[in-house]
Amino acid sequence: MVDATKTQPSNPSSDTRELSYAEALVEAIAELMKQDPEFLIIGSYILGLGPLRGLFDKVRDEHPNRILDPPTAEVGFAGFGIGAAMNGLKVLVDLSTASFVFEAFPQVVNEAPNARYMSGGRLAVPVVFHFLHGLRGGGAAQHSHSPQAMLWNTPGLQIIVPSSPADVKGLLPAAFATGNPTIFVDHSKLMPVRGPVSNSAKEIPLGVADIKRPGRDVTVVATSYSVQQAFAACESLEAEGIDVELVDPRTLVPLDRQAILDSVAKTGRLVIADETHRSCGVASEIAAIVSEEALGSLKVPIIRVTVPDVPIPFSPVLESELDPTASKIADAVRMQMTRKQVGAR
Amino acid sequence: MVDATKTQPSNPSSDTRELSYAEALVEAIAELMKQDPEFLIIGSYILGLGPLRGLFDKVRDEHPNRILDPPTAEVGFAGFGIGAAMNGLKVLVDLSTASFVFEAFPQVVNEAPNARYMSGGRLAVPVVFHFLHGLRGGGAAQHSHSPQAMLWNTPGLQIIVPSSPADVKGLLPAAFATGNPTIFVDHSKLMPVRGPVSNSAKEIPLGVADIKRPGRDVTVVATSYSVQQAFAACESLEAEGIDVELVDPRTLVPLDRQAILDSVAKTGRLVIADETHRSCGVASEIAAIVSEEALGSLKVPIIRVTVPDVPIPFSPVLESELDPTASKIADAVRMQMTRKQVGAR
Amino acid sequence: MLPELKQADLIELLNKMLLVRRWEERLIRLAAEGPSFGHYHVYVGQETIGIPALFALRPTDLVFPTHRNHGYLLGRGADPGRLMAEILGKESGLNQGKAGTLHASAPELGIPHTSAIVGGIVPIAAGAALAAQVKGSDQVTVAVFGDGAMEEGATFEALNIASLWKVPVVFLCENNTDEALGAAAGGYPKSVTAARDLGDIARAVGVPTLVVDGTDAGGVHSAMNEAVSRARNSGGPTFLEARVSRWPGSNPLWPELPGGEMELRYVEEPEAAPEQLRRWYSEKDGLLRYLREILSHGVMGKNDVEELDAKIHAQVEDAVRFAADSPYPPPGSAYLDVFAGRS
Amino acid sequence: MLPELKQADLIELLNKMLLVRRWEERLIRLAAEGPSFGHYHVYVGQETIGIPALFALRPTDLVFPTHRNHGYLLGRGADPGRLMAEILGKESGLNQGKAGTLHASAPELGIPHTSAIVGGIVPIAAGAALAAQVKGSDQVTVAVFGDGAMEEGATFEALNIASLWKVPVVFLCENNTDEALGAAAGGYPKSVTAARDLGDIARAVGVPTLVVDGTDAGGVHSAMNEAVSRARNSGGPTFLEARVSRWPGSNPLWPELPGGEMELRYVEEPEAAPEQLRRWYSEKDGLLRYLREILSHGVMGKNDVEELDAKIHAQVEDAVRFAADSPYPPPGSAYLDVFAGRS
Ligand SMILES: Cc1ncc(C[n+]2csc(CCOP(=O)(O)OP(=O)(O)O)c2C)c(N)n1
Ligand SMILES: Cc1ncc(C[n+]2csc(CCOP(=O)(O)OP(=O)(O)O)c2C)c(N)n1
Ligand SMILES: [Mg+2]
Ligand SMILES: [Mg+2]
Repeated sequence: MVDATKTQPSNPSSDTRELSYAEALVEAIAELMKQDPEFLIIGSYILGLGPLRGLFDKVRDEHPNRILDPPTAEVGFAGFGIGAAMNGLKVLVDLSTASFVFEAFPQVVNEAPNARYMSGGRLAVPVVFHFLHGLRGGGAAQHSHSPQAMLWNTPGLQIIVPSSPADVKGLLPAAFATGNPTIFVDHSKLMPVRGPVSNSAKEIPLGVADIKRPGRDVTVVATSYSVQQAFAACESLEAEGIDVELVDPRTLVPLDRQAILDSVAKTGRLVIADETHRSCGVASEIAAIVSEEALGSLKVPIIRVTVPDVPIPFSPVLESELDPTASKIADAVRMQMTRKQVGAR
Repeated sequence: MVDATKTQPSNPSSDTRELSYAEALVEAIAELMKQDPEFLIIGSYILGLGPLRGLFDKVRDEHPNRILDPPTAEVGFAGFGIGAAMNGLKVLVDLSTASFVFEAFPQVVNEAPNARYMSGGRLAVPVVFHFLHGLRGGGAAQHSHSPQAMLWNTPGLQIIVPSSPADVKGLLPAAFATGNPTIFVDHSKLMPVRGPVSNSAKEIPLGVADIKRPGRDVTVVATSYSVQQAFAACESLEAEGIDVELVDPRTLVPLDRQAILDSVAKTGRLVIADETHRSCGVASEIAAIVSEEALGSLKVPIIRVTVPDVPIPFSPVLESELDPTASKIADAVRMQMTRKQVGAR
Repeated sequence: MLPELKQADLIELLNKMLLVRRWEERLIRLAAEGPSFGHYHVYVGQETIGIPALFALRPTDLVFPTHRNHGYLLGRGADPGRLMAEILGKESGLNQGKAGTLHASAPELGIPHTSAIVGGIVPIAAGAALAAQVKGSDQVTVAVFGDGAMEEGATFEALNIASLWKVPVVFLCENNTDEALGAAAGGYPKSVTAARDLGDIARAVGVPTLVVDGTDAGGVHSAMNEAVSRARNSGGPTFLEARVSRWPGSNPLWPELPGGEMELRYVEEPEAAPEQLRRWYSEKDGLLRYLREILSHGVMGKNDVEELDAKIHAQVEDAVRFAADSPYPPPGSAYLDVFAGRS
Repeated sequence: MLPELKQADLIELLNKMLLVRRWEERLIRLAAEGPSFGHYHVYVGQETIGIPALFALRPTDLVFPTHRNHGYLLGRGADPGRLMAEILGKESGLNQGKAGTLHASAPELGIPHTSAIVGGIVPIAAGAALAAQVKGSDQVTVAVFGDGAMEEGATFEALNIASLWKVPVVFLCENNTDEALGAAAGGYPKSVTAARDLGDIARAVGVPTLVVDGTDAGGVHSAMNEAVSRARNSGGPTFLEARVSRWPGSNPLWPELPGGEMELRYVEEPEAAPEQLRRWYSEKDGLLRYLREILSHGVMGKNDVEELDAKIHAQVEDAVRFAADSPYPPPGSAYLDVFAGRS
């Protein structure tokens, strides 16, 4: 696991403070609540079960009437969120652990994303579904899901996958500004990660990738917590003289295809690191796009570093066997550097 | 749309009869019911809403006590099917339209596929979930889903996507023979498709692709009804002198990767035709596999012919705009033949 | 009984109900002629639920229906031609052909969304009501759904949450299962619930209930008034069940028009109807019952009714012509309207 | 009251309940020591539900529990060491470390599957009961779940289907919400349902109900006997609600051991317990109540109980040692057991 307390270098300036991811997320929510009296939250395990969860209490105390604790009834309260959004509120629906989005699937994949389209463009549905995805340590098979790939297979949903305090702070308001139904994906291991957040900065536009680290030799595309893992990998690789370009799309829908293609055009080598399961996962789609649009740039075959097609086991040794860790990402990058080039065929 | 009444050539012999897909499916079910007194069916819209639906009445009449009509309560009756399978029955759970699998998602993706694994290999769950996927004509946004890609992102589920009467007849018993939870995907447009079915043939092993048409120039990988669309494309292309190899994996899990890789090694050109939505769809995974394992074989970039990332509109002109039809497949193949080769870079 | 409404309103009620009936009958003929517009559901035999119910609402109130939505759209004033065009997938349709019968909606008329997923609309409607509560408005929302929705867990969850949060919603359950022929006749099995009374489910989670004969326009209207005023006055949700027999033409999986259109003379002589519909026209058809009440109370004369019917027939023919003559949308429009601000 | 059982069984009941208590107390200490084994839930304060309920079953009957499953596994005879090892993710665990606390199961002991998804186990258990019905066996299945599961639509659906098909299942609802501190204390909010009585939900779909004080081992046992015999004799499902207060140590999101282990002297002098537990030990703890009943009826003497407790303490220490000493599974075993017949 990555050293969570370590700050990510990202052009710190006098205008910035250093915050944890959890703090930045809470700030973003608090500002939205304050700006807009018609902003509603349904569900309130937004920071997960970890030690930082108490940070949210302040928001809860300030707006007791606009934070509703629903019953354990996900399809019901997700639907409430959609209906409230159709009737003019901005609604953040927190599903807590990502795995519980399955309970809400009929609403999340078959109502929210279709409503605007079916109406012929007449109806806005400004609802954001929030959850914590991935390997959290001991979540085992039923509480460790990363459903963002499945949701990417559902047209009509924006999908946001921040990886840093600055990104979560800037992307949450941007999601609401579009008025479109959105999946906002956090990871409990991101919560303690610290980094600079600008005081003045506003929204980060959706669909603009962030080059988390420019590099020459190999492109690593990573999302969510895998960006942190990739970052750690970059550092050890740097010592070996391998210069990685780390591309963080930040949003899957809309996707900044050009940033990925440009980077691959430069490096000719692509590793994709992601915590969705391998088959039809996030990495599959990125690999498919590159194989359609930039085949000629690829010097060596793509490598996906993902969670294998295996349910998540409980035991820590088994869980970490499946984890796309920094060291697995580093190994994949090394392999990209040593492989025979395809052009030489 | 493909001429459904046309027979697919597939080594007919004296030992074969010609059946419609619907007839073959009903025969397969009838045989399973007869062979095993502990075979149970929950839900009975197996043939969909089309004119052939009456074919199922015979089975229903013969086994009134082993075909249960549940309430409109998909997560409930899917769970019943799982529990009954855990307690020793073989269970076919029919969810009718694929879109209704979302209602059952908590059971289908978070119970059935995990149970065996979480038990440490002690528990078998011989349940098969059946539904009709895809563009059925007027199903619009809420009744036209093809969830097999999402389900492929869920480890622990076998996924079967037959495209012909012979395949459906041979694959259904094979699914039950494994004892593993399975998604059995039909398409309402397949129901009237006719083809030879062997009298003596038994099961078709899972994980063995069928080369529906051998060819030299371009590999087309297609599944389910898209195989029929691709077949129609092959015929028009043949007249133009383009010789397509049509590979039908028949099962996504397990997947016959080798058959795909071998074909691509031979042709160097790959078109993937499929009715799941584009992003993180079935075609994405196949493209990703090839870009990892057979990059060197590819002479030109892969082309995916899929349903774009747009909800399915009602209007027939709009629906067919999104349909991966025979003519779109043919266009993609033609493009593969005219593109500049990557090797020439 | 007749709703407690002014004469003009009683006439307008009939106008709307007859429009729904004639429009749906024509739709079934259209479907028989082809080309297919997919699986669809008609509102024949339930007009005396939806139309009087709408009369208990203000224009600013919201209604969220299901797959059986035509009556509500027409009732709220959607153009019959544009609704027909929608069902045929034409560009001039209410939703430019993107919705079809299953999803047609009219946000501008207070019908923001139709869900064709059984149980799907119930939490959404209740959530819209929650929004009114948060905004401090006195708007009321109506969730309309069939008895089948009472089998779905989503409906149960929505009832519970609505009860806990006391949102201003009316759960209008149209129970059309009396005498349903069920799967044996090639249709959906009839309501499959172990509840003896659907209201028991709502009452279990503290939602007060009302039940009415759905063929009694006056009864529906007054029960709806009660439910709406409870919601409007911060009294929370009500579950209102309106019971009707299923119209024989709706029983099969695909609607049929057995014995042709309803004839006005069935008002007085239901025996004149074709055999298989005789009982239905004499005892079960709410619209005929309303016509009988209108006539016996002298709200309208026989001639007035005949004139109205002729006018509506003409209106429906105009609608069909409009729809038939309308062009299909340009194929490229399939890609529009996925997201706001982007195509 | 004491269950109507032979003396040896009454002693065995105590043995099991005390084992659960001591084992869970030890688990909490283990969690505090680290390393973390993830989020977990203990059965302290509910022993007098699960253990007497299991005594109403035959060994061939099935039990399907939830995330709060330790009591059922130990109660059905799972090896305390192997369960502990499972929770620590060791190879010698009941499920080779694949399950952990949330999913530990023992198919060979009639606990085929545990679901940690609220409401998830209810339809599955009822489906297992359906299988017994189809096979013509007289096996009974018990679905065990918390009050929270009554908020999930899946549970409602399962109740309805079980009622329609009259499957031989007992829905055992462990309502531990009395006096729950709720979200304010950093835990889950207490049961959020508008139902005044959870049984109303079951009765709404025709499932007969029973309710008992969950601290009354005898009451639980006899209610369970009634429910099981209805199921065994083709009488269909029963909803049995057992009510207890939540053990203060279970209230927070992560279990705690406030004031240390339960001491046997609290049987006679609950005032000796630390302040925050005094009321619980004097009025709410079913296990202490059972101990008091055992002693006052002379089933066992004070010395016998102390000896038993010492024996159990030793057994638990053995379990911890076994678990601690067991190796982790080989990493490669992560890939096994996904599918039958394939790795
Ligand atoms: C979740 C879901 N399951 C199944 C269906 C298929 N279906 C369409 S209409 C219908 C019957 C609905 O009955 P009811 O709610 O009583 O409405 P009615 O058609 O009688 O007005 C069913 C089961 C569906 N649309 N959605
Ligand atoms: C579908 C789902 N939603 C939310 C959760 C998170 N969760 C875990 S335990 C719990 C409370 C369950 O309460 P109850 O069913 O009464 O069981 P108890 O823990 O009180 O025994 C919740 C909400 C979950 N596991 N599954
Ligand atoms: Mg109905
Ligand atoms: Mg509880």
